[in-house]
Amino acid sequence: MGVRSWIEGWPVYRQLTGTDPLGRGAAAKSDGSRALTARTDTADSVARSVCPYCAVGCGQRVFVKDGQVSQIEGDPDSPISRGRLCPKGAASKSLVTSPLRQTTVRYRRPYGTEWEDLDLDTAMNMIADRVLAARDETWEDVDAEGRPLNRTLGISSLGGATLDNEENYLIKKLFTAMGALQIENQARI
Amino acid sequence: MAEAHPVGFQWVMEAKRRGAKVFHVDPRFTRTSALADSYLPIRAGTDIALLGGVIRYILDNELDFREYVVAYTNAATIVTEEYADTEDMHGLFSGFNDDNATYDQASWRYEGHSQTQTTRDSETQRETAAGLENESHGAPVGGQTERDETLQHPRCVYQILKRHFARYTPEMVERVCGIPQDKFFELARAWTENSGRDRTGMLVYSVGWTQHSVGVQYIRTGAIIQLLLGNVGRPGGGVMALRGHASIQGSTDIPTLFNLLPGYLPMPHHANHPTLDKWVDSIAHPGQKGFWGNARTYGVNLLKAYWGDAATADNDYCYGYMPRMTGDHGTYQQVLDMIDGKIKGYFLLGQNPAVGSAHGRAQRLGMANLDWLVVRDLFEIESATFWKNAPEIETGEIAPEECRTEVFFLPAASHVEKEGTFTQTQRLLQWREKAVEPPGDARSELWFFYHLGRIIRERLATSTKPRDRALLDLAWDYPTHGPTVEPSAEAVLREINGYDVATGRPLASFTEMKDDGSTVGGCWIYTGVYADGVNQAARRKPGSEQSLVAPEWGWAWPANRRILYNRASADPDGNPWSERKRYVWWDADKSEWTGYDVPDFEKTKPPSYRPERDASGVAGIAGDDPFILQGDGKGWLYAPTGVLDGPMPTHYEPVESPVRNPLYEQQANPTRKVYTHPINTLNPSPPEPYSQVFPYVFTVSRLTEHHTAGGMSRTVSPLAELQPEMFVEVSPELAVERGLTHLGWAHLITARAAIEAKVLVTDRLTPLRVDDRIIHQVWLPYHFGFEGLVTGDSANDLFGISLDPNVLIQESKVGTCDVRSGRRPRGAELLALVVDYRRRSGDLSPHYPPQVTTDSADSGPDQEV
Amino acid sequence: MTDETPSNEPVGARFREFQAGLDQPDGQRHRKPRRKGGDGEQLTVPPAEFASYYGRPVLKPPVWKYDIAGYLFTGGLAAGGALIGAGAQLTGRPGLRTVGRWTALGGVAASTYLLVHDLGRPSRFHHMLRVAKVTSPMSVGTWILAAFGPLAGVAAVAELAPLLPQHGVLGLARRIAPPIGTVAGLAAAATAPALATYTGVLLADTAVPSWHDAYPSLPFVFAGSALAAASGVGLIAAPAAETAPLRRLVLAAAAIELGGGHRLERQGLTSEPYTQGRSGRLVKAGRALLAVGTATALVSRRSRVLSVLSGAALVASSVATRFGVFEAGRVSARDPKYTVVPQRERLAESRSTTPV
Amino acid sequence: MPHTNALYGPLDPAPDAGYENPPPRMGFFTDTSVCIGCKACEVACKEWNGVPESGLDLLGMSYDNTGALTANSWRHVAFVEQPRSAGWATPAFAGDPDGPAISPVTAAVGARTSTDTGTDPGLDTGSPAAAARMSGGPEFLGMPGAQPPGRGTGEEGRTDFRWLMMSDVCKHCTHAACLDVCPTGSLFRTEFGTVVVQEDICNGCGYCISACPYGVIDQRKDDGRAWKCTLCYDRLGAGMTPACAQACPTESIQYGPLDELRERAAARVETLHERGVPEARLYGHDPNDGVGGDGAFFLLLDEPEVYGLPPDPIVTTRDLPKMWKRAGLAAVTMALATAVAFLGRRR
Repeated sequence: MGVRSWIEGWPVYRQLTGTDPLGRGAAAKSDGSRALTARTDTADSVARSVCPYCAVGCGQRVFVKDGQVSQIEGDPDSPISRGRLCPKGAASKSLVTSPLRQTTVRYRRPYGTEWEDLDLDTAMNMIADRVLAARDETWEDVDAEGRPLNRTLGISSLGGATLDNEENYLIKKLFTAMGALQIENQARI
Repeated sequence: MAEAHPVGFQWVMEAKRRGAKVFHVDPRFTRTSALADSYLPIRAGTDIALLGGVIRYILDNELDFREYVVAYTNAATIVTEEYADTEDMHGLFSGFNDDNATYDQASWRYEGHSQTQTTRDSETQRETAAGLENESHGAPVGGQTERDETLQHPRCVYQILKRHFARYTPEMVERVCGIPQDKFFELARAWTENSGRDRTGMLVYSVGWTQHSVGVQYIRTGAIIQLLLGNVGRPGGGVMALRGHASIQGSTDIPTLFNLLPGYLPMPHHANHPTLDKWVDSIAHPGQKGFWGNARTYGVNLLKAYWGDAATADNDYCYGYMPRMTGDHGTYQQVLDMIDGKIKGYFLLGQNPAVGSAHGRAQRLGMANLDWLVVRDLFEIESATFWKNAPEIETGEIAPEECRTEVFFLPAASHVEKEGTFTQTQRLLQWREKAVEPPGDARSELWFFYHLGRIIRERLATSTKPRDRALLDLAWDYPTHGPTVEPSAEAVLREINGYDVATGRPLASFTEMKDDGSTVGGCWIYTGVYADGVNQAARRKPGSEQSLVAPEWGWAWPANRRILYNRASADPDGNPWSERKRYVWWDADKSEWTGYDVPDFEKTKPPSYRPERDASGVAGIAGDDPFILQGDGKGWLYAPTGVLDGPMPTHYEPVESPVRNPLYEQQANPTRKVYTHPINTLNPSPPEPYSQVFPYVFTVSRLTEHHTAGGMSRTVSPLAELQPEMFVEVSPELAVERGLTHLGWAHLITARAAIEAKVLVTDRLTPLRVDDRIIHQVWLPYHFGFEGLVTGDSANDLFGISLDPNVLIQESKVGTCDVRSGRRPRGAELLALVVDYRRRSGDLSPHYPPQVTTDSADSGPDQEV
Repeated sequence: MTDETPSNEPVGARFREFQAGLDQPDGQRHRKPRRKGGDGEQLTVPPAEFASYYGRPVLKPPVWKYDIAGYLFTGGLAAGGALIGAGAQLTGRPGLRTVGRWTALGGVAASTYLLVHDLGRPSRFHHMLRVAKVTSPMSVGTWILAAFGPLAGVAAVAELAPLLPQHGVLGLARRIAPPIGTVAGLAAAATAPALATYTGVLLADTAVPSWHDAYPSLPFVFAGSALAAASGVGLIAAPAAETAPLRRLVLAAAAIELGGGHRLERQGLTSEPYTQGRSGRLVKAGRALLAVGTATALVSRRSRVLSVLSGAALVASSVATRFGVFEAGRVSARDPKYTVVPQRERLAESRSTTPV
Repeated sequence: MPHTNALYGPLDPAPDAGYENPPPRMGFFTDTSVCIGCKACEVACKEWNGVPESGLDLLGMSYDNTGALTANSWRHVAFVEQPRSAGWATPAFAGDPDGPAISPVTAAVGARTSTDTGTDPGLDTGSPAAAARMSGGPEFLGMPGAQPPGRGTGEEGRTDFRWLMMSDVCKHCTHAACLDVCPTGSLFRTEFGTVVVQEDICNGCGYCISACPYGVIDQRKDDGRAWKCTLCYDRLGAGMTPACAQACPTESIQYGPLDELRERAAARVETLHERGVPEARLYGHDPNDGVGGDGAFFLLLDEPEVYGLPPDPIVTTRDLPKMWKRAGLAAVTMALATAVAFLGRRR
């Protein structure tokens, strides 16, 4: 940078030579301000989503930059919400990017006093083992009168109501095939 | 609504701007009340008395929308003379069976119908929450009825209704609810004035109505008013359920509930549904009108979706694989079974019962007595860490080194890290696109269950046990993609929608379904969401480019209808009731129904169509029967069957109440579901003695700033800071009475637990004058627990477990308690405090109020002890 | 606190009763007795009634730390020193000149340190030179300091000339230093009055009620205070024979400060902080010390001890005045009364004068 | 040449700040009569602007646990519970067995709580003296209509009740004292007429904080710089609506060209007056007021001070020429005094 451009970049110079003698606006504008862009404009992609909190079903736009969620805001196209969000919906980015989010499997062995780490594959296999064992142990073929029961009452499930329909469908389908009858959901509560 | 559904409230503000009057009924003055034109403070648990008063006001002054009522409701239908009303039976209906506290519904039936209406007795219906099946259709009843359209017949529904609600006078409303008569009249007047061809009124409720031991009847009462005023099936009308979770509607449509299968098909019962035929026949009552007559089709399509090629006509489409219910297998029964050691393993999928379910202590003790527990969530919620951080650690009831439960915490993918549909509160399915990959080990439920199923099936591949056939024959071949081998949600949605087996062509409507195995459909009411092979739920045509109905945004079940029963928006002749309220009408030139929405009627059936005398099913629906999923095509002011606690709503006190029922000798809902487990002891209520030990009414609800059990808000900094601490709201008068100071501590005690909270003394709560007694109510948010950025005691710990008989939902909006200044004791002293209260309220043996109190010694108003 | 009937006792009594209620075992967090500034005494019926949001301030109290109060003193001292140095230089009082010049440099060096130290981002102090804004007293002050500081520095350093060797390069410096010092000293003195008085505008050009309302007075108070402080230093450090002008200057300084400052107590409600509480005590102490110092200076001609005592009193007076004024502003910003009541009165006045 | 109204009076600020052919001046109109106090604005602002947490403390000021506008809260929703009529509504507790109102006492406790907002001075605790005045109760006989939160008609029994909510924000004054006193040019006027702190420039001198007549701008502790609402300058540049206004469910916060907003606001006040809410009034809309009109103005239902706003703010720089004159006079006096002192007779 030459002296000349350095001088010309000096706001005092701009004050003296430009339209803003009091140094209120144009002259005082910084390089940072000149370079400012909305990060929604520079996002790599936008996903059209739906707020995960209550059942109003407000539209959300999820902006992604470098594989990270950079902004979540209301979708003005939604005839339900018209781009608006409540404080919870507005906090969706903080929800999905929360530092408190647990992103690894945690395991507490019987009588344990602390969490331990566990590999996801191992956990899946351990859970499958336990499901099959509990099912075998508590299986009921028929009732006292010989009518079919085809079930286990040794396994329970309680699901939240923020699960997708597709997820609920697979849960119900698998549990029904396993004979695991005792599936419940927030909808009961 | 402004508190818990602020963005939905924009439409209330829009209406207000155009001159609508907004009434808000709530035990405390909320953000909604602040914007309402009139606020009615009410004693929690007395809404039926208020609404019953409105019904009486309508009927006494003949303010009903008569043309609508006669044509579209069962007001004219005549009921058998065996029926006897609460008027004559101290608050019970005819048919009450003392042995199992249920009604034999036979005497409630329509004149001319046979006595055996249902294949299941009422107790089985209660145990299996059969009322839930009616979310998509009415209870089974024959289509042919006797009617008196002059409404003068003494046994016509109109007259029965009038007699039933005769004692719900304004004076009685005041005595029961604590609502002054002026306020009542203001509400009744405004509601009835907005009725008729030109005007409608809308009713909005939330879990403030459902979480009661009489919850279903609350909503029935609202529906009766809306039917009487002609507010159903019309724009600007209806009964709007504001549900609290992103896809809680979807969770009942495609249920993860023990008693339902997708599309509100009942889970088979061991005694009532031994075969496929018995099962489908029990759903479609022979002779009933309407679309529900095709139950066999819906059942067969589901079985085909589950077991694919293995399901054939020869093996009854694998119906034999289905597990059978024998009774109540609901979440509260499960928890009590956990405490008793009957349950081995427990999956928690984005749910936090340690905070969110009634009787938190029972929930935590149950979880501490499992073999294993799988928690899938975004955060380490209370239900995942109960073994080291629960309040029971401090009291010594749970010791980590003695607690055997093996806990797997599996991180879940958030809503932006997976794709799929949510069904929002107006039955609208909206597809979410995936924005990013889930972090670390986080996975969707879709992934978890697909792979769990895959692993289990691999383990069993060589099994010859008959019980494993259902798993091995399961249609479980979903395409997967991506680095995490995620199953395709779209493929699942396509299966839910259904398709033609031979061609693979997605079905456009459930009317295309066949009962011969040639089509597959996982949830018949969702058929059409994948019509033309297009994900209709992903449609995003901007609202500004569409009509107000916005039919091209997402997809609503059934058949993309936005207002159900919208045939009722036209008069019996098919013309709009008025220009202002035009919505769906009969186009005589084209001979079809048309309008802004998809008509909820056969498109070309003219208004003049009258069925043959014995026609049933769809053909039985007349051209002026808008309620096409009801057995008689009518809106039900009176439910001749299917509602277990009575054909009409009746005010019963909450199970825990400081007040003797001023209306009837029967104190509380006689048919409620009771759990007599030692942990579930209840506070005494009149007419029992010692109810004054728990003199105050408490109620709980949400804050705008938090979500349910707090797992998605107390963990999020910008929300946590907005409501950073557990508190209890009390009126200035109660503060004086109990020596509470603003921002000081108080603790609340019930027979189950004692919890502490900061005190907010506020004018927004008021004492009420009930039957010449001053009743104080306190309010608590139920969001707090012991994990997260902000913590506090859980309000749900205070509740016992008493359930509505129809749907087995717990009464967790009202209870009685004592309030004391200062912090609660710690450790063993805490248990001692609760024990002391139990001793003072009777004795230490577990206590359950009697179900029937009609023969109680004191039948008068509550005695002061 | 929530009696059946509304109490008609004085609000102070009601509040004490209410506070007593807070002292229950459960209200721990809010129990700490507040002893700040004798608040307990102020809980009698206050003179003005008005509305506020939970009694909280409308304004943000200044975030300036005591650095700035200190700077008000050191800046004034520097300005006064420069003027005295120049006066002594022009009237041939080399001892006083030296003291004046060193006072100026010391003052301005301390000022610079305090100003930079008070910044939230000290490493960015040079951003002050990005713009030159007449609307910003701090910007103006920055440029004044930027001019004054080097001049005062040069003038002071020139005083070191006699210490340099006679010959060589340094000898040259020894010869040219005095004339440069002379020019620099005079130039510094020329900017000094601005340095001493702009700080009045610095405080007044804020929303802080007691500062803003005092805008006619503050430059005079600060001008007087600056001269008094610098004179005080002179009385302590300069040869007694050369201090005669200082005694006259002290008298003038007292006249300027007291004459210009008497309006501080007469600007309505916002005068309160200048007369009450800690800030009031400081201001009063400043006045008293000024009077004592001035009187002592006038009678101390032959007594070195009295001169030093008088000088010390004058310096202390300046410190007290600066901290008192600074504190008064903070008090006035913290209590919504000083914001709301005068504005209400202004509105009531304009409503009564404008026809409806 | 600076405009004759450069320091006071009606002015279009963007051309005054050196922008040639600027876009129309943009601003907020916050209509508190439809605010539901949901705080979506607070959260949406934090999400977009990356504003840190401002403390986890229950303040007991109704549902306000934010307390004030600070460097870490650029929107602040005020909640005021009052035992007086809401105008449009039936008295909330008519006929109920109620005693005297609590809110003065609530207010007094609220005045004594404060939380570390991570800012300085942040949320200042109220003074006990001010709190004592607040707890004065219904015998208040002060300025007409200027009753503290909670003070009603003096009647026993709180039949009437209303709950005021108001989302406060930086006013983006026409004559912005913070901007004018800023010695670094960090605070500057944008082409949209808004006032923005440039975080790459600010050195934390703190002058703006004392200069703001609304107590808006504030210093962040661990950071040292001053922060406040930018009216989402980056979003405006991209043609978007500021985050808070976009989120607001009930259009309580409206964003747009200031001229349009002023018209809309005037019409809204008229409507409210017709609907029996005579206390509805605009605040900060008038270009002839003490700050030349606010870029963010409000419809209020009570006196401004009830919401914590100054009733009649005047930009301090209005008096700046007079201040410089006084300073000049003082400087001359000082110089003369010195001259006289030295030129006096020698002793």
